Amino acid sequence: MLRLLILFSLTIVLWIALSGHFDPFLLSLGLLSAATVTLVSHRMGIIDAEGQPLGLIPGLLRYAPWLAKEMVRACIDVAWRITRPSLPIQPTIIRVPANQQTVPGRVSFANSITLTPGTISLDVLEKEIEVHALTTESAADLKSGEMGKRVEHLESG
Amino acid sequence: MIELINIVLLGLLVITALAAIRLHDLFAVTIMFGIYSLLAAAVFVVLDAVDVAFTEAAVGVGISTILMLATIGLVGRQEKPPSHRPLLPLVVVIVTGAALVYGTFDMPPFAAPDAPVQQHVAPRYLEQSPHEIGIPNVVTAVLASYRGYDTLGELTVIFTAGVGVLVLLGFRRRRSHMADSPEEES
Amino acid sequence: MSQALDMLSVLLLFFGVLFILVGSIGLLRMPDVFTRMHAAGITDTIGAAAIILGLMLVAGWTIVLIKLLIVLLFLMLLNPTACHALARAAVHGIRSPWQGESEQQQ
Amino acid sequence: MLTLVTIALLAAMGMALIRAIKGPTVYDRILASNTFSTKTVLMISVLGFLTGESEVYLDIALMYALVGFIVTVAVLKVSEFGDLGQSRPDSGENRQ
Repeated sequence: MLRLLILFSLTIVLWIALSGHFDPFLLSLGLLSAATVTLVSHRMGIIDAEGQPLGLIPGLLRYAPWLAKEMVRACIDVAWRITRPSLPIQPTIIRVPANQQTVPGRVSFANSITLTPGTISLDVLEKEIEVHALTTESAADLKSGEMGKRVEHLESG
Repeated sequence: MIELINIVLLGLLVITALAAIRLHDLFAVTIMFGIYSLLAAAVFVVLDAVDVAFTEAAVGVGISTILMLATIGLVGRQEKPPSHRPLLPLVVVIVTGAALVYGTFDMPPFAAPDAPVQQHVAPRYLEQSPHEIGIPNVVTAVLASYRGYDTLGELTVIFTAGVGVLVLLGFRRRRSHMADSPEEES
Repeated sequence: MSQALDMLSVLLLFFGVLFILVGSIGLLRMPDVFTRMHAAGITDTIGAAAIILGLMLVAGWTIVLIKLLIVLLFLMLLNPTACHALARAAVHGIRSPWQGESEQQQ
Repeated sequence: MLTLVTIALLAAMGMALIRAIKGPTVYDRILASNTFSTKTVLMISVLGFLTGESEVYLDIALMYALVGFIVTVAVLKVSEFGDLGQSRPDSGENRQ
């Protein structure tokens, strides 16, 4: 029930943010569409802990700046390699341990790996993530496990 | 500046269309059509036809790509070699296209304020609809209120067409699937 | 203050353009689909984020800012997901990623 | 500056189109169409600022971001399973 309410208020906030009109007639239309979306999602059975990982949000706010910094660093590295005439890349496939407890935690880890240029998560296994790395340096960077630790930290809140 | 963007976008559009004709893997052709729709919608945005771009986004990129993919799931990925020379269709297409281009010579220039279509009911819709209907978007006001019955008929046609397409794509498939794996009926 | 914001926005837009162009060049130069994915990743993450952040600085405190924020959020959530789905499908479909000139099969 | 961004985005779209035409595998084409949709989203946003109507234009950009993702996933599904999984609700598991 609480999750239904959260979804309902989120859709209303989204509707207002996208329309910017506060006319009573238009607002009632917005309420109607938000209610329809909530009802349909309820019938589809997609409102659960996986769809609304509320516990992750405070951790995410602390994690995002670090991720952004990493992304910019890795991005400059990859961009430099692309513009070299000799194309200095050594693609490798490695397996990184993923010790996250919950499914949303593992998903955030895999998505962080993909968001960072130079590494792409190929397959998410039970306790490991298969990663395609553009260079041996980026592979070694990921192997050091700092990102994994930070995501575990994010999970514990 | 806008002209330059238009020319480049239309050039890319032509290249995409030619590539879609040259490719024989139907799967790749579907992807090219997706790109084509994206480009077409960008052209609509440049022309300031925002609502058309919306429709193109939903129908052109979304639904029609998915319908084509569902069709590929039914008919297979490879194009059949054509059974006859495409000479007659080519002539028909060129003649029709030439006639259409000839027709545009008599049209008023793009966005001309004194064109007949801008003089008739358009000023009233533009000026009065925010008070009369209370919906900020004029296009929506015209479609949903001034021409409500027209839109209702249109929606009926589209709904029927959609049901027909779904029957063609989904119904036969399900029956054949059930036929060769009866244990899934439980 | 607004002068500084303008400067920052031009800077962000410039870096966005740079990364988008480099990513597109990489898309053409890289040897196989996985390495191309890395190049496309530059365009889709940093390039898009820099351009949208630059536009946000131009927009000021209006509804446009919120919409840009939502666009940025969706791009950041959907692009890695699409990229991962593509990588997974490609692993199943191709099997042997390019591992350097010496081991190349064809 | 916005003009420069638009021109750069057009050039990048052209390069993605070359990759989509050249292939060689179907995954290259999907990748190209995916980055193409990202570039279209960016271009529509920038065009909104060029013409000063960014409020309406950004709605379209938002829609493209979502539709592009849906199409990419649908294309991948067909490329992996052969169809869109009609009449097979658990297609993710039973074809591994």
